[in-house]
Amino acid sequence: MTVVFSMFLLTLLLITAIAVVHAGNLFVAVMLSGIFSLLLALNFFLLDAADVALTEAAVGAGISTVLFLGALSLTTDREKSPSPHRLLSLAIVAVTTLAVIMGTLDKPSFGDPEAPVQVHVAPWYLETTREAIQIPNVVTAVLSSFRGYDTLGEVFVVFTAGIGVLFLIGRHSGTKPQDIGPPHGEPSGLRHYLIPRLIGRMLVPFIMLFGLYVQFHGEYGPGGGFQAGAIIAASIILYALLEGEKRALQVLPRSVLVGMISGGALLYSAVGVAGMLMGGNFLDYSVLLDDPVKGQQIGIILIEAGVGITVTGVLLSIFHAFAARGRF
Amino acid sequence: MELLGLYHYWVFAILLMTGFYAVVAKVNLIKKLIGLTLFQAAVFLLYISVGMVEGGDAPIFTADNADSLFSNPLPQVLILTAIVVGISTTALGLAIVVRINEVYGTIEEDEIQEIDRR
Amino acid sequence: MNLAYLLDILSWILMTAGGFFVFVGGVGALRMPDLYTRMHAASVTDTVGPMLVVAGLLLQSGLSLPSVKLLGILFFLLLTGPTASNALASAALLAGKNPEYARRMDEPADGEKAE
Amino acid sequence: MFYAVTIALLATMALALARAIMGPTVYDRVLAVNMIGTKTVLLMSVISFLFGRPDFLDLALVYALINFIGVLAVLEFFRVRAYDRSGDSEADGS
Repeated sequence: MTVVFSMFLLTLLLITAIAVVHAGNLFVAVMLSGIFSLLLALNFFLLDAADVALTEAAVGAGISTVLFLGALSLTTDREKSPSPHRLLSLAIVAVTTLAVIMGTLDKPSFGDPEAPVQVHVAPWYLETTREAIQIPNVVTAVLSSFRGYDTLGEVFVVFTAGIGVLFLIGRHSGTKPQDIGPPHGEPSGLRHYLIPRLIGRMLVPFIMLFGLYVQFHGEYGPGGGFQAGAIIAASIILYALLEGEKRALQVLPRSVLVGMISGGALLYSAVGVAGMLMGGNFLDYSVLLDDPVKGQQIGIILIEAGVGITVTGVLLSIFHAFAARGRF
Repeated sequence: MELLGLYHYWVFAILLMTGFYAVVAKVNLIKKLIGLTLFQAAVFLLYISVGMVEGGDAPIFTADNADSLFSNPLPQVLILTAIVVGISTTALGLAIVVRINEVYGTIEEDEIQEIDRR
Repeated sequence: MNLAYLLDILSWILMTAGGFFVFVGGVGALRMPDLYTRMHAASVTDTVGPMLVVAGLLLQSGLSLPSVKLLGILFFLLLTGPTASNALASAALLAGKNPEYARRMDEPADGEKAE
Repeated sequence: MFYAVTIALLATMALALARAIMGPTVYDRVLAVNMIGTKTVLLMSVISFLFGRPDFLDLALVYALINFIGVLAVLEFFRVRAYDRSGDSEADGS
């Protein structure tokens, strides 16, 4: 029965995707991709990937809509010219789709426990997590211990993207600072909307608390640094939407954000180097404490904290970069 | 039912190519970026579908699922990080689009090329 | 005929009723003639639906951490759903969309929407 | 019996999706997004009981908490655009 639900949701997902591409108005496309993200998270959830669904929820529900709308308010929401080579592209895409579908015919059937992917490293990860790390969430264990190098790389990609956005639109060249901000002395933010503002202000501490819960409960349930970073950033973005971007900058100034971006990545690397200094390999946490299992656990907590700090810093810096450009 | 076992992969294929169509055929830069996120989402879906085991459990141990079958944790790890990386790189793309709009005054690809040719 | 059995039946009744209200709201949101009437129909799925469904789930979970989370979910849904509707209605009204079917109703209903 | 609720929720999502695609105004689409958000929260709660893993309620809780941000962002977007274009700035889909 679950498979039928899953197929139904996938069909909805397809319809949404086609509607997104077909929509003539960019605002409509952004709204529909919000729906797309919700359906995608539900699909992940049905496919046993609770951690991934949580990440998609944390990123897709708040942050990506806010970023796209911020970009739209800085550019335009109308798509002018129709595509010039529509039929040609459509033909190419149709042929390629058929080719990809042809390719899938050779794949092992969906959910087959004997498929080649399932028999290679996954059983080893499950077994070793139980013995050597002893935390319930295997995804967190693989993320931060077995594949620590990989995650370090991802953190640096996020770091680089954040720095790139700051370089591109972080400083407002051309316009003077006093030109930024709402016209006619209108305070920014949704101050005039009393009800949303009151309710939103009530929500901010809860979201932040929940973000911290996700951060530190990541070893036991779905969660971890990536999700927590996105949720905490979402709480501050909510505050910025309600009270204006400047008030949010007073809470967390740009200098602190830049410190967070680099500090988290540094914390992660420092844990790796500490392992080296204490006689192990880079990112080998077993040597951090006398008991190797405890060492692994403390290492995971530390690097998850580093990931969380960097992700929060990057997402907030990106938001502020877009917000400071316009009057968003 | 035998053929329907591949439905997830077909959805992946169509989704992938929907995103691809938006990237190649649409002229608007933001629309291209939205197409790119669709493309990304299709890849995410493929990985998670591949890692799913029929009748398996999410790979989080609890007191009472010690000897049940688990889905593959590895694709989940890869995709989990890829989602956050994806939003960061999309933001980078949007930042480039915003800069292009400031310099050229348009975000339509053909108009930008028109201005460049002058 | 023990208590657990009764609770189970009650829980199914509540959840099915919740599902019914949600579905009715969905049909209304599709079939109603203009934005404000559609919003009216959709609000059923934001309030009564979650209340009944979550109440049914609460009877399933009993006294445990999940039931605390369920109560949290219900609390936040009831808090944000109507607020979002209010924000949306006020945005639509500010943009100059007047309720087409308002004149047939009493005046206070119209005033409420402008809030 | 969780199935009955799940089917009702999925059907409602399909209806809301139809509303989102049909429009006709942008506000209808925002309304539909909001509806699907609520349905997602409920569906995740029900499915986590269906799977017998009530600890996955965290996911539903995240959506219950931060779906609101999207609507507020839309409101802010409309407000900003109302300043930019003094005339009738109502964008229309299709």
